[in-house]
Amino acid sequence: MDKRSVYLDHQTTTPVLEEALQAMLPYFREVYGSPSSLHRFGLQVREGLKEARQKIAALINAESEEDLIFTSGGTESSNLAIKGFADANHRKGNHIVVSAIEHPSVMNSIEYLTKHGFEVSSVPVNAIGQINPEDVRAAITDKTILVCVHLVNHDIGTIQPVKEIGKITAEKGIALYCDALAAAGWMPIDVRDLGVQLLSFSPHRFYGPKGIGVLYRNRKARVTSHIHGGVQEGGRRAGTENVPAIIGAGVAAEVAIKEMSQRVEHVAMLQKRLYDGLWKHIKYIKLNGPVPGPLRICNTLNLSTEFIEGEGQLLLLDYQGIAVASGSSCVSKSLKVSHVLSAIQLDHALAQGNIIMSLGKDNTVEDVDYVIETFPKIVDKLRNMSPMWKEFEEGVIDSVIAPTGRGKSFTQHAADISGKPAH
Amino acid sequence: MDKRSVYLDHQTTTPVLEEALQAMLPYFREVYGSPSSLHRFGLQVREGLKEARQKIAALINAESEEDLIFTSGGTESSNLAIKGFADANHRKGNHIVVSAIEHPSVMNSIEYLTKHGFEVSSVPVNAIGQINPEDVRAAITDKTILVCVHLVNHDIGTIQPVKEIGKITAEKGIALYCDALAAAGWMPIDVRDLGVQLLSFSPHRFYGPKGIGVLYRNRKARVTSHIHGGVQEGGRRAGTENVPAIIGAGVAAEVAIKEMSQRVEHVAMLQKRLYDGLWKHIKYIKLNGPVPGPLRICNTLNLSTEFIEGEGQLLLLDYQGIAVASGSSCVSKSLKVSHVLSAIQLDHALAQGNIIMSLGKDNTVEDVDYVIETFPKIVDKLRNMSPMWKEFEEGVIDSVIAPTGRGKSFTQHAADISGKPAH
Amino acid sequence: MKETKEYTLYNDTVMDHFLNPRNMGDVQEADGVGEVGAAACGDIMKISLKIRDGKIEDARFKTFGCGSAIASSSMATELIKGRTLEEAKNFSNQEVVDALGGLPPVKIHCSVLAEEALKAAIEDYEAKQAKVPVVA
Amino acid sequence: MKETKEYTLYNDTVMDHFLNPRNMGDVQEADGVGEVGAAACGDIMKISLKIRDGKIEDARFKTFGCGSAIASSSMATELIKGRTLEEAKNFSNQEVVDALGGLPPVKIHCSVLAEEALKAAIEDYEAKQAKVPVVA
Ligand SMILES: Cc1ncc(COP(=O)(O)O)c(C=O)c1O
Ligand SMILES: Cc1ncc(COP(=O)(O)O)c(C=O)c1O
Repeated sequence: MDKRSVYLDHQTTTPVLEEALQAMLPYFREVYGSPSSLHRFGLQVREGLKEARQKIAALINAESEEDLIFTSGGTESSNLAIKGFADANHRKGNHIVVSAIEHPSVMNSIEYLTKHGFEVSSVPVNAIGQINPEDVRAAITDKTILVCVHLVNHDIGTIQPVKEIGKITAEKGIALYCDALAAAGWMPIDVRDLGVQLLSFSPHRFYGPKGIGVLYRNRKARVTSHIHGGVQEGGRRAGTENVPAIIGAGVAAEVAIKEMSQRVEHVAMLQKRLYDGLWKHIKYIKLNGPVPGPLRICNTLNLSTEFIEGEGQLLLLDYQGIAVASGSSCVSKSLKVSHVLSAIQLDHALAQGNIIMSLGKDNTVEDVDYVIETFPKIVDKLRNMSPMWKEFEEGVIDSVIAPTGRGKSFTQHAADISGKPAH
Repeated sequence: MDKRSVYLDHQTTTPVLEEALQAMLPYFREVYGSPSSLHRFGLQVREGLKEARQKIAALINAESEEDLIFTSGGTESSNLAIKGFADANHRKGNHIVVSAIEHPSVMNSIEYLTKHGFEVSSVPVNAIGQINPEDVRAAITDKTILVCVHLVNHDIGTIQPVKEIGKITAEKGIALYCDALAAAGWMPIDVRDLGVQLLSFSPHRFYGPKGIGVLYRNRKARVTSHIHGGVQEGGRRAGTENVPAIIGAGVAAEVAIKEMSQRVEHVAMLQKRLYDGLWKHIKYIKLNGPVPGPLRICNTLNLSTEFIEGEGQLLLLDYQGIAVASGSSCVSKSLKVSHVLSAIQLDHALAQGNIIMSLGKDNTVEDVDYVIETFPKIVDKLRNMSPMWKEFEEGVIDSVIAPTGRGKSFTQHAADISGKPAH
Repeated sequence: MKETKEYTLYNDTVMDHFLNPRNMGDVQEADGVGEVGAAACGDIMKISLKIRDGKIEDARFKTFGCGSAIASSSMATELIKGRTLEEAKNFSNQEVVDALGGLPPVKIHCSVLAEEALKAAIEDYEAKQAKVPVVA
Repeated sequence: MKETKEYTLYNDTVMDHFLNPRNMGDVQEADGVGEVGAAACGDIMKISLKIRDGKIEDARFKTFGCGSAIASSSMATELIKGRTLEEAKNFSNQEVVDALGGLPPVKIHCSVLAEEALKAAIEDYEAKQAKVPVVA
């Protein structure tokens, strides 16, 4: 196989940096002790972990590396932030405010709490997936103890006005938890400037290893441990530490800081090129989320191509060596349209034709040009196979993206022939 | 430094097998996709994980690899087994039976439940740390939903009569959870033969990587997920999988099966040699737990040396290149004597002089002989520094291990001079 | 890891029918056309038939849907060509699943959709026949 | 990782006093002996003193306890030798901590034990003095 291989799924996961892997290696077979041990096998590990902790703290400008809790990943971090905070603070109130487009790890943690006496208010987003800080203010009641707003949406790339929301929560004396998984490593983050008390991120999203997540938690926010056992992580997260992963995460954070501006610049350039190229060559295609620029994270594009469905696009792209995601990869097994696309009120037909292309530091202009050359052919092939395309051309159904005024909507048509309304 | 380096802390953690590390390596930078992804980067990972899952299932003779849930470690597995099972079955009853000497991850998970309406009965152990199955039977009430008994104690090495207990729970129609962390890889385990519904273990204890734990859960035992998010692990454990660690765990399990009898034989031989050698050269030393043989796991010795304290022994051993643990390493930061040693009613003075030496497959006869040569000198040095030793020789205090009939007990003496009873 | 292996979401037969669909298109001057949609996932499938002497002479499909939907319609049209209408009425999605060498559990409904589209096309044909007087 | 570094639980000064304790033993025909125990961890420390002309001429210790307890008693005896009784009565554990270049927070009580043992030894001396008529 000498096809070009273009990985465009960096918002799902990234390869580990060579430097990070090299730093991890001795911790598997040489420095393999547990940091709880008092002998040199353990002590040597402690020292490595402390350094890693400092590097990771620097990535988000935390006051102290003691404010970081290492978990097993972004999901556990969301769970600990939300359930741990709710547990520790339930005497103060039982209401949580959350944006409508958070990741399932946030949504489902909150849903769990609603089964245990908590109430939740969901804040809507506008058509490009942005939260209005005033809507957050309006949702806060005197029972509110926590606001949950992510920094960047994982599906559509919208950067949220967290700092403005932080001012509101500070004013009200409420804690703010920010899921920064889709942001960390791809834009500068300063927890003090943002005014968040809790913030989570996951090194495998910026060239660190899997199996490790971080929860920043400043002294003002108490969280109750939810994995019980020994006194690791200062008693806040029990269990033998995933030492090599923490070491690798430290290196990934260090390199991310050093290369941040250059990575962002490179990836943003590719993002713009990809956007321009695809829109030039494909008709009836829609960008979900903001246009490339200050409101969008630099590395991702979420697109809906009309009259065809997403999985087919993904498989044909994969066949041509291009790896992309469709909808929210986390929910792809459930056949459901991502709640993010529903929240931006994307037409059902467009939600089905959804593809996410997320760029990384190692992608090249050639990669992008290859995608620009390949994707239109795939779209043609699938449209050619799609009954909707011909029906559109014949005026039976209309386009959502560029309405012609002829025909009924796709959604109406689907409902007509299936006998049930599309969901 | 050309001192001999002897790692005798295998019950805390082990180095990763070279084969396991080699198998893991491609998953960091080449096959780095997420198994949820539909493109080949993800699909290739899926295939690797499936193989690993099968190998790990084979280690405990699980009915199906689908009965395994991967977690972040032994602690999370204990938490999921206990809290997840309690959550899913609380309608059936609110009573749990647990042995008195379980690991803190079990104890503290159950303690958490007692704050949420559960009641717990603790089953005592005899002087060598063994549970009497009839005590378990006696503790079961009509509210009991779960019995928690580990297979091997992590501190004193006692093998528990889990199969006998499994017959009782089967008879009563109650689930049995077995924490097999201190056993897996060091003795054959057959979940079907044991009659357990839930069993946990952690590959880093048998030459696999850290950052991964396993919970076996058969179809009869429902557990509610307690890390909420995406649909990974069949919806039972959310979060991007720690792919390289699972791959490494698969290899570690495969090799453990293959080399089991040879490892056990080698390590048991060293254990016997170490036991004989130390007891020959040191007076007033006590083995905690059963003598080497069928009631003791092959790889560990827990000893209390009278008139001296444990940390000093550990530090001097470390200075001589010998890495050991003291008390329960997980609680060493809390200054408290391990609850395991309390449960076997070890004299307080002996509990303080506690050291755990746990052997591994790479230890040699020379290693053991070096320890036999070195440890008596360390004991002498510390006894020479200890006021208790001279006071013993002068007949002021008496030995607990070999009473002479002269003097008061150490505990009494300590209480006299500190003005408070020793705890 | 097998270095030489291609990692694909579906088995080789499904992938082949997805990448190289048989009978894709519309039968010209079709005798029966069925278009159905699946509420579960929003897929839409259209099958058009040419019927001669009570037999399916030609069958073509168009599908808006995932890889297994496309493969299912490709396989279904392939299977039914040459069958009598009576045989075709007894056609079951399981035949598609079997001929494809299996589908993932969440994708079985794609094969059902193919069955439904075929039956809708036959119904359409029969409805038309009922209206048009048979030319002896 | 620094290949050449020795990884130790305590800093170099503490380790040095633990590995090579100064003044370990019992003063022969001591003028004052103090033995104290810490309820928190069970450590026991004994300090014996030789006192001449209101000054501590010699001080020795024996300790049953962890590394920092041993180092604390070693350092404490080293610090107080040559001091007057009045000075020694004002001795504080902080001096031990500082001279050792710090102790982990959970181990500060070891230095307190050393202070207590010293003061117990001085009390013992003074109690004995009160009984024995001073030979002018
Ligand atoms: C018996 C037992 N169970 C559970 C655990 C917790 O395992 P981990 O620290 O790998 O999470 C340990 C660890 O010491 C253990 O010995
Ligand atoms: C925004 C966001 N939060 C949380 C998570 C969960 O992270 P992980 O799967 O690494 O546990 C994800 C993963 O997709 C995410 O995108």
